[in-house]
Amino acid sequence: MLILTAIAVVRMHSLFAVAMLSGVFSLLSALLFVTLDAVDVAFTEAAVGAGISTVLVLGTLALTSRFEKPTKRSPIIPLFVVFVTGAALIYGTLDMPNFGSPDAPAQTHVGPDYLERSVEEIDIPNVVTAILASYRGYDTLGETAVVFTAGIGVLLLISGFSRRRRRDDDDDEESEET
Amino acid sequence: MGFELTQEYILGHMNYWLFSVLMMTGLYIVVAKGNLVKKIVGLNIFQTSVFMLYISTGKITGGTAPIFPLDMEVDPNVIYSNPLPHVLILTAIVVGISTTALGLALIVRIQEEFNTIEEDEILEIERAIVLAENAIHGDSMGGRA
Amino acid sequence: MAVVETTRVAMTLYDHLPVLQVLVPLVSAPLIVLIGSRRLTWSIAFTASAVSFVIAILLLMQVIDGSIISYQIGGWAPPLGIEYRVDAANAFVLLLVSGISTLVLPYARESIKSEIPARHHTLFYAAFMLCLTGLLGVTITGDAFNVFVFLEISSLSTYVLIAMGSYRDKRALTAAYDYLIMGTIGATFFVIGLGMLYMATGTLNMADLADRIADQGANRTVRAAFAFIVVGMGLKIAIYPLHLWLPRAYTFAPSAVTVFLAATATKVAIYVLLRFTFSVFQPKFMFEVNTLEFIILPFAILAMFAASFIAIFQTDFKRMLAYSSIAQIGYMLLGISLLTETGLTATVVYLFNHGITKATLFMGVGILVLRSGGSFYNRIQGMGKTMPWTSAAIVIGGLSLIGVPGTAGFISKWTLVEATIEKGWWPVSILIVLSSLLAVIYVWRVFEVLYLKAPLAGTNYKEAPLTMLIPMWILALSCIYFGLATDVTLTAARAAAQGLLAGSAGMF
Amino acid sequence: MRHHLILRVITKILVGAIMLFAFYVQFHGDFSPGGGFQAGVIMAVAFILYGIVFSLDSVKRVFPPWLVHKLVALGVLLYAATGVLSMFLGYSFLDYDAFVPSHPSSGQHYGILAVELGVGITVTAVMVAIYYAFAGRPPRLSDEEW
Repeated sequence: MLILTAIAVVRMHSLFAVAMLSGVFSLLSALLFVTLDAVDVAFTEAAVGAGISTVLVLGTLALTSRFEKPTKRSPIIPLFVVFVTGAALIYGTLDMPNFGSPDAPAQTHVGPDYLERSVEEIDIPNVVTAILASYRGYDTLGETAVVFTAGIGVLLLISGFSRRRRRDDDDDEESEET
Repeated sequence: MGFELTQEYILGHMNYWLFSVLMMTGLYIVVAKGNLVKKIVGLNIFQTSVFMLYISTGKITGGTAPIFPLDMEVDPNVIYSNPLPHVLILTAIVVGISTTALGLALIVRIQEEFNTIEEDEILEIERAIVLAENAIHGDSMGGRA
Repeated sequence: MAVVETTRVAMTLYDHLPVLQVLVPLVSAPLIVLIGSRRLTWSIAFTASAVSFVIAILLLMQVIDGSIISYQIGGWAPPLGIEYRVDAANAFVLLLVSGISTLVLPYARESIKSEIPARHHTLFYAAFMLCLTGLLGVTITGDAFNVFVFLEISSLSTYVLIAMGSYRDKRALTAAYDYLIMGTIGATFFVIGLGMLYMATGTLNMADLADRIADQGANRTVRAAFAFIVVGMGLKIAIYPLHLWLPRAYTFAPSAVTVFLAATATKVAIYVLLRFTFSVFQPKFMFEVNTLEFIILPFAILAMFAASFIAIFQTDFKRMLAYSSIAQIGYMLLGISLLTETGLTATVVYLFNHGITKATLFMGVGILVLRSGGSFYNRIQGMGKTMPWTSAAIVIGGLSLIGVPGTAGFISKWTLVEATIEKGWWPVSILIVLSSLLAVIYVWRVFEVLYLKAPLAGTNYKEAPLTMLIPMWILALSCIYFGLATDVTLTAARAAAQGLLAGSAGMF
Repeated sequence: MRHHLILRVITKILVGAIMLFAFYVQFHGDFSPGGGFQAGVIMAVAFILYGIVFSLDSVKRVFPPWLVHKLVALGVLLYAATGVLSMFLGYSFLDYDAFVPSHPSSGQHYGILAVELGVGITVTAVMVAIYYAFAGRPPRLSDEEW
């Protein structure tokens, strides 16, 4: 299903359909995350992938254009890049532990420590929140800073000089100085 | 370091291979397609597939979501899946949407300045600018390289 | 638990230095936005940057003797929590990054005024501080995933900063977009690499990773992880075949941004590559030795020649310097691929010296752009006469770029040649000297344009404002200072190289 | 979309429900899936929905842009301040044990609550700011072209 959706995205020229399909892709992957026990991730993927990012893509389309023009470039170099990367990936998977295996390194080293210790140390039911906000809380601070960066980035890029002025306080200052 | 292509091995690795195929589809869209919006969508697919690879690392057969009962009476017989990849991917999803938002904002600006979002047409326009510059400032190996 | 409470010693400000290094610029960015006053913005940014520079000095003084500071964020011991880990190698890079930003900010004031509309200044400085935060955070952390998070803070802000050049040339937008695509692919590759490492070892702490990889040996997953991390970082570093974004990004970004990025961003990426290659994956595995010798080395040498060659034919000073950067990255990679302590020392010295040299030169270009409105050769010709101070600093920077004795650039090239000779790679040493001759040609063209050609008719440019000249001259003089007082950088670099090679040995 | 009466009425009801759900996700993140980020996104969706169905100007009256900008910064600062506070109490940065030294896990609860709130505020504000930025541009395609 996921693969079919992804391939449909490659083939489609209507960008509206592409945006919708990418939303579908996100929803499908959220379902997959649920079956893999990652409920928090599924929740976020559904909200972000199917929600916000689809809205953003549609918003961009409204400001740009709806159809993709076919490109004249040959697909040989991209195919080569993809093939090499794919080969490296497959090579890497050969020595990976079997899916779901309980004695894989990932399940025996740090992971179970969190499960055991958070009962005592943090004492909240959702271990994902415990790790996110406390054990690896600094990553989350970084993540918030990334969101903040994106926010001011978008404001710097596309805010302030369209027909409607929205940075009222800012414009006042400008008139002060000039 | 040999490995046997047993049925168990193939089934245990099938998911990784499927995710790899998905990743490569996403990467292909980014590299091969000329439409700027479509590149961003491809990037999203690429990243989401990477997330799947991560999340599948944390799954333990017979395990359940890493949320304890409300009364915190943890039953030692219940297997919980590894929560760490989930946390990492939550962070990565947020980073991904931030990049998407920024990329789309850039596309809006590009549309306004170049009046197109097709890479081929932009290249064309830029080549014209470089030619004009070269006419004034002498030949350079400019362009988009 | 109660016992722990009574015996714990409260931490002092001094103990918090590692986290404050990153926290000060990180907090300054939202403060700038929250206060929103254009008058205070610059002062906040400059103060934060200066404070983090002082912290970097204090940290380097503590670790120069080879000791390691470990700071456990959240009080969780690694590998459970995230650890900040300062040794000579990253303290050195921290010093470079925070030092350059402290010099760039005064410079940026005038330069930004002329290049970006006033209503964007507040947010511009916020983005600049975030970029600094990201670079410092990447450098100081001891946690592999934390590298990714801070890398993205710096990358996202970099894309925005580059796009700010669009008020001068609209191609800045497409340059930023290209970099966004390449950078995100690079970051995603890096994440794939980390995921594979996590599968193979079950941990994310760098020291812990190193121990576990050393214990179990490399399997295919670890090797693929190494390949993905090298390619991912390679995109950020602009290793030769992956460099396509760099010339455009540097050419079209605002001058102050180019100065900062050229002197720091690629250097930090190289540091990350060093950290992963030498501390996490120890270079004793055949696979990595092969990768480095047979893949990185040829590309490094190719970069040295091809990029220098392209630089010769440029007619735009800024773009010429961008290509020269790609060539210089080749030298640094060459030092890495030698896999010896001297080679590493050379790379670290190169990193630092090239940082200050390129910063001097790009500052010079920025001033020329400010006065003449462009950096094409026929635009800036004869400016050596009208702007003697600026041009003199450019000359010093240019000499250092070539590697003339008495400048910082000489020390780095000399150490590199020494390292190749030590390894017995004579042909490579000769190639280094030959490619330096190419640098002589492209730098000479600039001198010729500045001094030997008549100024454009009807132009009479004033000398640059002092706020721009002083930072530039501080850098130009330090190019000479570090060219004469060689033991300062060499000692620090050697300590850094030893720290990198020692990896995690004996830490757990 | 002035004429869609049903849409407008339903939206008015929905916006409240969505906001309530956002608060639930925000403060219940300790016990069930969800947390600051998800809550922030949901909260932003409430404003965006209001803006799409009514108009950009009316949602800007409810949630003025200058406030959005301040909140963008405030969330990050709240997060960082939590860490700085624990530093002042003589503990590591972001060590929530500092808040209730006698009972570390309660300290952890307070700390997690505070930082999740910080995340929630920043995410809501950034998402709304991004929406304002996109929606504030003059569109090239009219409604009929879709």
